[in-house]
Amino acid sequence: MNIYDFKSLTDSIHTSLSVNLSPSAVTIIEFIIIAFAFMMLFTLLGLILVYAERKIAAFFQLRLGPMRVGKWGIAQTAADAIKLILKEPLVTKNADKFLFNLAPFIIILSTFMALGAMPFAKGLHALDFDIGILYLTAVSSLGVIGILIAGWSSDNKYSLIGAMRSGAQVVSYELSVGLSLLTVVVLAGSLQFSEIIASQEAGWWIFRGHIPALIAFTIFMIAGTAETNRGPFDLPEAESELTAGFHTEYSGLKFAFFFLAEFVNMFIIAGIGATVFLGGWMPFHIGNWEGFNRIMDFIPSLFWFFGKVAFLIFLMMWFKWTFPRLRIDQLLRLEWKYLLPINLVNILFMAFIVLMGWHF
Amino acid sequence: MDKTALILFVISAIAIVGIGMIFSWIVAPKSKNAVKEEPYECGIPTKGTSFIQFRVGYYLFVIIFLIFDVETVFIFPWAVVMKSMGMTAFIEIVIFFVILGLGLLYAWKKNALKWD
Amino acid sequence: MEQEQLKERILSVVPEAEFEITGGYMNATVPSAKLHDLAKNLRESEDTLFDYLFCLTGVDWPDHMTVVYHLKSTTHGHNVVLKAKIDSRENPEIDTVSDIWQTAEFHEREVFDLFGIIFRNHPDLRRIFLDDDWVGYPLRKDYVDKVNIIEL
Amino acid sequence: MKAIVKYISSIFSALKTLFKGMAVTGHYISHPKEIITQQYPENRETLKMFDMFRGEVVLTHSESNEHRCTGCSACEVACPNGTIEIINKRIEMPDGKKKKVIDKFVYHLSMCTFCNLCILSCPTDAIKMSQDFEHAVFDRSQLTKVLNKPASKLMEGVR
Amino acid sequence: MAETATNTNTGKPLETQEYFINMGPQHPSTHGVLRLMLTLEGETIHNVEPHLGYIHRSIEKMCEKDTYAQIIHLTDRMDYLSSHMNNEAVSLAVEQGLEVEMPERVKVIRTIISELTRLSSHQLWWGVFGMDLGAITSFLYGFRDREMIIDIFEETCGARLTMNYNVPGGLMFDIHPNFQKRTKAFVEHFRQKLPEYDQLLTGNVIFEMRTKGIGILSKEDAISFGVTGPTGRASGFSNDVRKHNPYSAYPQVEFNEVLREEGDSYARYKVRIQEMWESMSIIEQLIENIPEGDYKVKTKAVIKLPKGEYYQKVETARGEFGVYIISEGGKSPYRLKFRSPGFSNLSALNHMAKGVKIADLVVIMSTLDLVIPDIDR
Repeated sequence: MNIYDFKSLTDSIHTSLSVNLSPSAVTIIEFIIIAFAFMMLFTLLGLILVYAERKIAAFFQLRLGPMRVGKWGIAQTAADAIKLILKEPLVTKNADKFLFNLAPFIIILSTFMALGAMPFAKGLHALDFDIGILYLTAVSSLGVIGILIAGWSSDNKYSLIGAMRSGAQVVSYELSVGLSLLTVVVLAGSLQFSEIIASQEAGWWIFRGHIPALIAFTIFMIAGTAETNRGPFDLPEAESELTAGFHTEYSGLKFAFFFLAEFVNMFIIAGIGATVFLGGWMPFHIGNWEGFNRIMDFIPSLFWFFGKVAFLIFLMMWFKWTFPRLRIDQLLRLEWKYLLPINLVNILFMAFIVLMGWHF
Repeated sequence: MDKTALILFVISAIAIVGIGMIFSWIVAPKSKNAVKEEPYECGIPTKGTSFIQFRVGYYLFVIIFLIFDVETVFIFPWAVVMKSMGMTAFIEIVIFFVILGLGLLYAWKKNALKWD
Repeated sequence: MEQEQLKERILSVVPEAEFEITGGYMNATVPSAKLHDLAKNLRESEDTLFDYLFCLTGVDWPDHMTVVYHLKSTTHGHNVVLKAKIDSRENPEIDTVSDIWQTAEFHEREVFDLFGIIFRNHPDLRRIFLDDDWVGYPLRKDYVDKVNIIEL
Repeated sequence: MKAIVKYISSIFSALKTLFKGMAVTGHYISHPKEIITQQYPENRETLKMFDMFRGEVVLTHSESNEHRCTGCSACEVACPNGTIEIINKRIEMPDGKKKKVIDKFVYHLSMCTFCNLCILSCPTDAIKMSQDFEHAVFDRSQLTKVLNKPASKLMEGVR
Repeated sequence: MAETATNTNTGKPLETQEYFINMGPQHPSTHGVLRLMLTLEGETIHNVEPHLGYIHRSIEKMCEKDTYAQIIHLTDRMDYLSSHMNNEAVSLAVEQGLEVEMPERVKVIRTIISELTRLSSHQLWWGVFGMDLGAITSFLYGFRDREMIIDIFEETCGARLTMNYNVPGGLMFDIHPNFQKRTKAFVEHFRQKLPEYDQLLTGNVIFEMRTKGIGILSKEDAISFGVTGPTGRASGFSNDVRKHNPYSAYPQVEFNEVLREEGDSYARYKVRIQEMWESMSIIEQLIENIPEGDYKVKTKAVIKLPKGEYYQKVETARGEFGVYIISEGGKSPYRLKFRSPGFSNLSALNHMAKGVKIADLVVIMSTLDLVIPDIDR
């Protein structure tokens, strides 16, 4: 039993609103609150993650990173955001203006919808579909359409190459993300996030599913990094080859949206990974150790969730700031000749373990 | 509830981009000139158009993906019920995977997974 | 190959060659028309095998122009400097050696760009450093440019 | 069978090399003491250039506002870029003789390549390189400097 | 695969268009202002055409007006990463013309500083190479170690990059009292850091995939294109001027000419890494006993070279750098030609890059180690 349950909080808001308002008005107000909360979360996440990336990258590289705006440069990304809003939006001469402006909408839409299904803490989630994982994998890959549109409509050859690379890459790695998640679904027996988390009451799947879960987690991290177009898979925006890739022609706020989407996508991938493999907001529990589990429960579930996500994001940043970039054909070879076959075998392996009841 | 919430998310996503773009359009300076509208190609005027017939290799991967993604969708319901169904489900999926694996092997041997 | 042998070797191909030893290298001055044949001969003969052209440049003299080829053999280790004397300063022309040494392609473009020496049969003789519409050849001694050259 | 073993071992050896790389970066992020960058204007106090550092040409003046430049123009000749211009004037000495002294020692910092040839050429050691490196100005004309201070005189005994 | 795909309506093979793309002058991986006109099909390169001259200053023309002492500072501004070696080439050529023999002290100091310059150039190259591959962190690591060398230079001669430390007839100043101590400290430091370079990049599986077999240059082509330096040596072209035409203190030291046969980007990378070890060993051999003596010989204030021609080559970090001076007896050369290694190395680019992908072109260019002012002069 978790002592920090947000269900009571949301319920109390609901009842207090219902006292003197009609049910439909309550729904509308609740929706506005949710929408506002997610908008805030969205921008806040972007700002924090960009700052974190800069600082972490700096420390990897023996640098100090941003230090000027605020103490330890804490307001640097906010300053950058303001700067980007005040920048002139440029459109190239022969660009397809409608698609050019549409692309940021699509890319934000995909991240926003994916963010909605994140279970942040017990009882704190906006959407809890019974097909949660399917929904997330479907929605998070919508972003590639935005990238393709952005690259194609810019009338820039660098953008075009970047978009084409992105298309082939994201679409391929989508498979591995889905299959590695399925490995755990076999164990959990549900696609719903709340149930998957609940099924990890006695321990996180990454520990309980032993080898196949570990393999699936590794594949998920690789494929997830690739899906967010981050290094070493940042081919669509490989700056040493394509200057800035698919968003070469974007400036000001439109560029900021792509930038933001990349970082929020990273959060989403880390969030899915944390939820499915590391128990989401579920504290660190070990089987029947009642005392130990009780102590762990005292740490609020929000901390558990964001702690795990932060760890996975740090891991992804570690990848980016260590490895060289792959080439497009090597990238696809990695997916089709390594990750996919391993994944298929791994699912069978997992199913066999479940069948035999060998998991913990 | 969930469906309406989903629509809510779509609306708020569009709103956040729309409001941002309108706001930026109001506050940002605008000064047009011909050079600014040139596509960036390292400071040199472009040669030829960018709307070209691109190499087919990229699209072929998308086609292979399509095939495999449909298969993955079939695995989703199986994964949910695997635990409760037991042996039958396992045997069925082994057969399914063998066929899928043969498909992958075929594509592999046909060099469809090879770039150029 | 010793310098004396080399001298005889060059004389056997180009009898009118003139020799001079300066800066540690043996210099052979030959008429520009004979240069290509001599170069090809020196490159391909087993006993000379000058396969490495390490420097190619032009010199603008008051009454003629020369193209200077610094050659080395990576197998035998001997050097020779060939100088092709072009009599005309107005219409300097010489055969390309880019078919013998690939590096000459760029170097000849440079010499063309800065001296205006035309290399016949060169695959792609264009200006390499300066704009295509540049007037004049800057490394010639009589080149004047009031804008870009500041006299101190 | 051999192919499969090779396939699997290649995966593990590849992962090993990746971890090796991550160990290097991991070492540095866990050792913040290794950070090499500094905050520039803040460290002005401790930031000292080496004595040899060639910042800009200065004409040394003594406390009594005397310099050692005789106006011989050796530095002007030695300079490859025309950075230095010596403008001389003739003044009448107390004993009635006319003497050539410098009017202006003009130094175009914007053209200087800090090659040190002027300093080597100076017969009276009048000029030297200072350690000042903060040359940024907002107006290019400020880079043209007159090095001799107003009302400065040639030091006694220097010729 | 592209060949088998057909249009379902017409039955004809699907066609892809060739298109042109400008890489540079303002591009992150052209390392300066080099412009490459690429002809592409998909991502495959069909042709690379370099357009040069964005920073052509006609240094050779300027030299015809300058005295020999003044020429040296211009060579700093060609290959700014091996400025000391460029200085040395001109100094040696002039000394050859004046027929003066340098004191042992000058020779040894010149050699040590040359090797330090080579190390610093290779360190910078290593960092930039990593960056071109997308491993940005290596850039800072390379710079960290390079900084120590640059500090040694600054303490010794007052400049960090464009040193102008050589003068015809010796050195501009004597070495700083700290020089030996600092250099030894650096070598000790770098002996520990260089294996880290290997851990971070060399063994990495992605790195090997990206470099092995990319941009192969055969030995015959390397000789024919005049590709020298580490680039040529990676193709098996033995061209180290330090071995073949030794100058300064190189005859007294023992070192290996690093040669490899493969001629691909990986070989070029390995040659440079190995050269760093060799450079350190050369420094260690010399640093202990720098002979006492003068740091320069007396020359006239304005040097006049006797009539004649002088060719001097040295091994810079990029390859064979040659100075060809034609003197008519005046204080300036009648004609001066710099044979810069970058120019010849670049000429092989099109040959190496045909049929590779854009990403590979970046790798090839980076392993050629181009410095654009060296090419444009």
